Amino acid sequence: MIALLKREIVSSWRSGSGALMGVLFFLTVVTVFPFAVGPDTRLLTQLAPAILWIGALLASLLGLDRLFTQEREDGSLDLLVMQSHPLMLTIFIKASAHWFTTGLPLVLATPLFGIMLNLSPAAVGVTMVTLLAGTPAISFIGTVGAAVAVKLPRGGMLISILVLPLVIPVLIFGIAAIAGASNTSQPFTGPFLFLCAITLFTSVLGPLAASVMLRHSAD
Amino acid sequence: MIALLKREIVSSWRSGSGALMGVLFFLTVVTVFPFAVGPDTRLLTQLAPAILWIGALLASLLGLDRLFTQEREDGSLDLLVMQSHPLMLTIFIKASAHWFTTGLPLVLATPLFGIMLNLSPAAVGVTMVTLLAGTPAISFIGTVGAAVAVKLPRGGMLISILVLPLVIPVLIFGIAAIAGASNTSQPFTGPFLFLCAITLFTSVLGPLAASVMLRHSAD
Amino acid sequence: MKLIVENLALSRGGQQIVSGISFELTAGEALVVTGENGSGKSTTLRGVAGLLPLDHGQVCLFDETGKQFEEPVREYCHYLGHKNALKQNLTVRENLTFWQDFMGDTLLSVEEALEEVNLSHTIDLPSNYLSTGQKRRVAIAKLLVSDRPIWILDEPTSGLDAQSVDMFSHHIKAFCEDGGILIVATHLPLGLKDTKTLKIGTEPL
Amino acid sequence: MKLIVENLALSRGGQQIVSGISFELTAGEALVVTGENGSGKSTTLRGVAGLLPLDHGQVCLFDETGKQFEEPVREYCHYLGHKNALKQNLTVRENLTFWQDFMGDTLLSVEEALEEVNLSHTIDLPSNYLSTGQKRRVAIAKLLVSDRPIWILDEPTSGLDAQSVDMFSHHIKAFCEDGGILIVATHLPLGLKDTKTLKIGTEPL
Amino acid sequence: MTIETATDNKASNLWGLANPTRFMRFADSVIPFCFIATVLLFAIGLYMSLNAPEDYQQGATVLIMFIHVPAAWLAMMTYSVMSVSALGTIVWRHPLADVSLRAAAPLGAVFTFLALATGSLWGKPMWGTWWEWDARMTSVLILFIIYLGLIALSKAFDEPSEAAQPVAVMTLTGFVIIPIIKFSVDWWNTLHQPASVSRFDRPAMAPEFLYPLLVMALAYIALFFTLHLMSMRNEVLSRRIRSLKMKTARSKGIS
Ligand code: HEM
Ligand SMILES: Nc1ncnc2c1ncn2[C@@H]1O[C@H](COP(=O)(O)OP(=O)(O)OP(=O)(O)O)[C@@H](O)[C@H]1O
Ligand SMILES: Nc1ncnc2c1ncn2[C@@H]1O[C@H](COP(=O)(O)OP(=O)(O)OP(=O)(O)O)[C@@H](O)[C@H]1O
Ligand SMILES: [Mg+2]
Ligand SMILES: [Mg+2]
Repeated sequence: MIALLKREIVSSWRSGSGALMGVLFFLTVVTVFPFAVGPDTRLLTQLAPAILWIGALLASLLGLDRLFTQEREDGSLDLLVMQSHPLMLTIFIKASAHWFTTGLPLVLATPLFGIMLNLSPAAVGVTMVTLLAGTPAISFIGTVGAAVAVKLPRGGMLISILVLPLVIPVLIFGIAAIAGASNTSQPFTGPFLFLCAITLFTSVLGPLAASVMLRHSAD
Repeated sequence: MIALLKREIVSSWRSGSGALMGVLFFLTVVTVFPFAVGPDTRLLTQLAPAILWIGALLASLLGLDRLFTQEREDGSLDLLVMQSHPLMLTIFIKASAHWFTTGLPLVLATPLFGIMLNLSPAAVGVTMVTLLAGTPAISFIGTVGAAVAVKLPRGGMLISILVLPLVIPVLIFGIAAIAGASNTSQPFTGPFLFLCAITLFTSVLGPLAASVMLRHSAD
Repeated sequence: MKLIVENLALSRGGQQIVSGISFELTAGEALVVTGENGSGKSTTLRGVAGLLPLDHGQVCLFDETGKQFEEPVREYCHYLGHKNALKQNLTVRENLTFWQDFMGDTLLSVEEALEEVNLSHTIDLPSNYLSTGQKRRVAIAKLLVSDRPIWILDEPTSGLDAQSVDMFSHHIKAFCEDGGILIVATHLPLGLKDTKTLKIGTEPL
Repeated sequence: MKLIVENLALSRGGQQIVSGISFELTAGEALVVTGENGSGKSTTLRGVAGLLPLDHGQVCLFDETGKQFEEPVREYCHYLGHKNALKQNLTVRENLTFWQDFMGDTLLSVEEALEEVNLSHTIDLPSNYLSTGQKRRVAIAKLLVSDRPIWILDEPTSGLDAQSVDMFSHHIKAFCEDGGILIVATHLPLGLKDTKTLKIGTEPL
Repeated sequence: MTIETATDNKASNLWGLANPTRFMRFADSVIPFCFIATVLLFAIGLYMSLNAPEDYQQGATVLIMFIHVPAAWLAMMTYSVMSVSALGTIVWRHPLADVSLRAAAPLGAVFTFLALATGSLWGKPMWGTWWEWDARMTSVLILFIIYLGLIALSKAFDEPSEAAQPVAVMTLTGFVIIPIIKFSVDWWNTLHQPASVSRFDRPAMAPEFLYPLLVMALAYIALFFTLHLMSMRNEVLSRRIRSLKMKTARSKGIS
């Protein structure tokens, strides 16, 4: 299983999407926003949570559909499915690897963005924690979509219909949590706990659903 | 060439890589911003154009990585390159197809989202026009990124990093044009014409650069 | 060890492709599956390998004492399909090491396995640098790095040159002599003696 | 019509794979390229098809009167590589029609071409429903839908069953008799009489 | 077709266009002088800047200018050098052009980072924030991103000769950023200082600041060329080693 994790990360790192690449990617995305909303730092600070979460979503959507279709096209999927390892676990690992290259970099880079969007150190802390708790959910939900795309090669539509609506709540709670932490008028713990709940929940259900899809999809 | 356009659109429609994914991502972006901005609807309305443009910009990045990589993997790229059609034209068509399946749906969806962000009909109109004029440029610039990363199986992030900085001018003038239309203090035609100019310009340079790239990349 | 397949029926895309397939293989026996293009060889092999749902029929594996293994048969199989299951952007070594670790039951070391298919000199090349036949040979090396009692091979020799074909048939002979169970679909003679053969009916579609 | 290739040298990934390759083919002649896996057959073919930059040497095409065509040679070629160039999610008909329209110079209609490779029954199946050999046969049909004086084929028969191979060799014979120029890399005899052969040296890598 | 001929041809074709051996000799002979020049210029430049009078409004922080401004200029100059090399790669397929492009990219990234860092250090006392989304800062940040993107792209290919074309194409398309940086301050009116030295009419900066600045700029340029030549030399060497490795791999393949 470690082998799988290693292979996933090395492979995606080779073709230019490692952790460092992730940080660079988010830097780019963040830089784009001021051009749209204007250089008003106060406003940007207020939008920061939305910016970061949208970046996270975009990052994991890019190449999400390749998560399993690529395995299928080069024939690896058959072998992954045949082994004695529980398929759920295999998928969980793949999802985690996906998160390592898409979600984790954002978490690590948050302090940097804290400076650029001048968040208070406290806010940076909270944002990091919230992203850490929330972004894995995106990857886990994503695997379901990716699995569907394999099962129905020509029903790729479903990937988006399935993933995005499920993801929206994650984003909403994530943003709410950060906002709550930054201004006292809104609650923090509520949304945050919700976020953790969603992540734990999806970390099981996502791989489960995906494994059901994949078990006999390979054809 | 019509044949190519048809094939591209049908194929990406079947595999749903483009249209829906883009629109739903767009929707997500629009949905989550209010939660960051908070209840203040005036601010939201004021931000609306920015939000829509950002959404469009990021949505167009989805599926860029597959533009040429897939052709290469199934062997079509060789044949596309060998024909007597000028390669530039072939790429131009592919770029247009990409726009039809990612950019155009966003433009068409704008009114809907305009309502969500309670924009005035006039504002919606202007936004649509600027998007219509601007988004093709994103696809054209995108092809360069896609061509450059044609050999990288999971180049999604890398392509975005390379492409985003280049499309920022599009964003700037798009936003400027909208601002110009809404308040009389700033000009509209100036930025708008710039926008059209950029699109025309890139519609030639993008495919040109990409063709230089693809001519011998096939190996 | 004994593999029993009882009137298997399989469908692809909602259409039944093959039906009534039955055979028995004991340790050391080989089954050659032949038939026209589109007759259903790959389908059958995938069915046996547990990669397709069975319409009806069953695939069971018994040990010497005649009691059935409780794990699904697929866990005892090596499956080599039309695709080579190599990641383009990893080196040959990385690919093989991964499959060895992931499949477990190490048999030969990666270096030895590559030596067997005489490709040791390509060990550190990215696998998309290899030619078609070289890729195929790496995929064959994959069979040697970890130990499985059953090999299910789908046109293993496609793209191989003459001497690699000899090399390969030497390997499968050795495998059968060590009491392995071999199921191979092919259009070309593999130089195996006394094998069972399964001829799949004419193209249904 | 006459194809002249003069001491071609080609490299892959910065390494020179083949060099000093020269041959001449006049209308109706066929060249069979043989060699071990990894010797450089595909590389050579891609070089002739204009899909790889030439390190040195040249590839020129002359008409009957001996004057050289000004368009690059690749525009006169059909190239059939290891991959079939079929879009998974389009039907066979859609795929072939596309290539016919895109390549121009219509020869046979899509239906006739499929009839030739006797796959007419699959015409409306999505092409990922086809078996390996069927896919390959569709790729062969692709050669028939539009007219090119030069065919460059890389292991065209891989995955084909015996009778499809006959079918195919019948087609290439017919093509040569109509004055076509054929270059084919293969590991298996194709039943062509009096062909030139190019044996590419031992595996460099 | 034997391997010997193959390798001979290889030697002749891969480096046929340029003669790197001659380049290496050239580099070896020039680098020491560049090095000495760099040291001298920096000595003079730093001396002059330290003795420059304190600015009436900026106080001692004005010293940062002598580091910041040349760094910013070099950031742009380096990209221009890269773009020229890119042309060399695309038009003439000149191997050395690619080598110089690859060698320059990291240097450019470093200079840009220096401009950003010193800039924001300077911004704190001047404007009270580390970072402002002011036109020039942002455009330089984008330049930085482009540099990193190019480096990442060239690293993504496992064979340097395959990376050449893509990186070159991308470099050229990225060139649009340079004019944007240059004129950003004039297009959007922002916090940042408009050009007061590099203007098309005569400079509008007091000579006691101007001269040390110019000397520092020269020092930076000398530094750039020293480092560029050195890393080009390394690049050539590493490529030779690589193809030697490959060759031995092949010969093993034969035996
Ligand atoms: C991270 C922030 C900053 C960046 C990226 C930046 C970037 C640049 C660039 C690119 C130039 C070259 C301009 C040209 O050649 O026309 C420049 C020049 C200059 N910068 Fe900055 N700068 C930053 C912050 C500052 C700050 C805070 C100050 C001081 C208030 C400052 C003062 C200057 C001055 C005086 C020049 C010389 C202008 C000239 O004479 O051309 N910069 N900066
Ligand atoms: N993924 C699929 N979906 C639907 N039908 C399929 C699929 N794959 C194959 N088929 C159909 O099943 C039949 C058998 O396919 P199969 O691949 O088993 O043939 P095969 O004997 O392996 O042929 P070949 O010798 O070409 O490999 C074919 O007629 C094909 O049309
Ligand atoms: N994309 C590539 N990059 C680098 N080297 C390559 C690439 N493709 C092939 N090679 C090398 O070039 C040599 C020749 O490859 P080629 O595909 O031409 O062999 P081939 O004769 O077609 O072999 P096969 O019979 O297996 O098809 C091989 O040694 C291989 O390592
Ligand atoms: Mg088959
Ligand atoms: Mg080949």
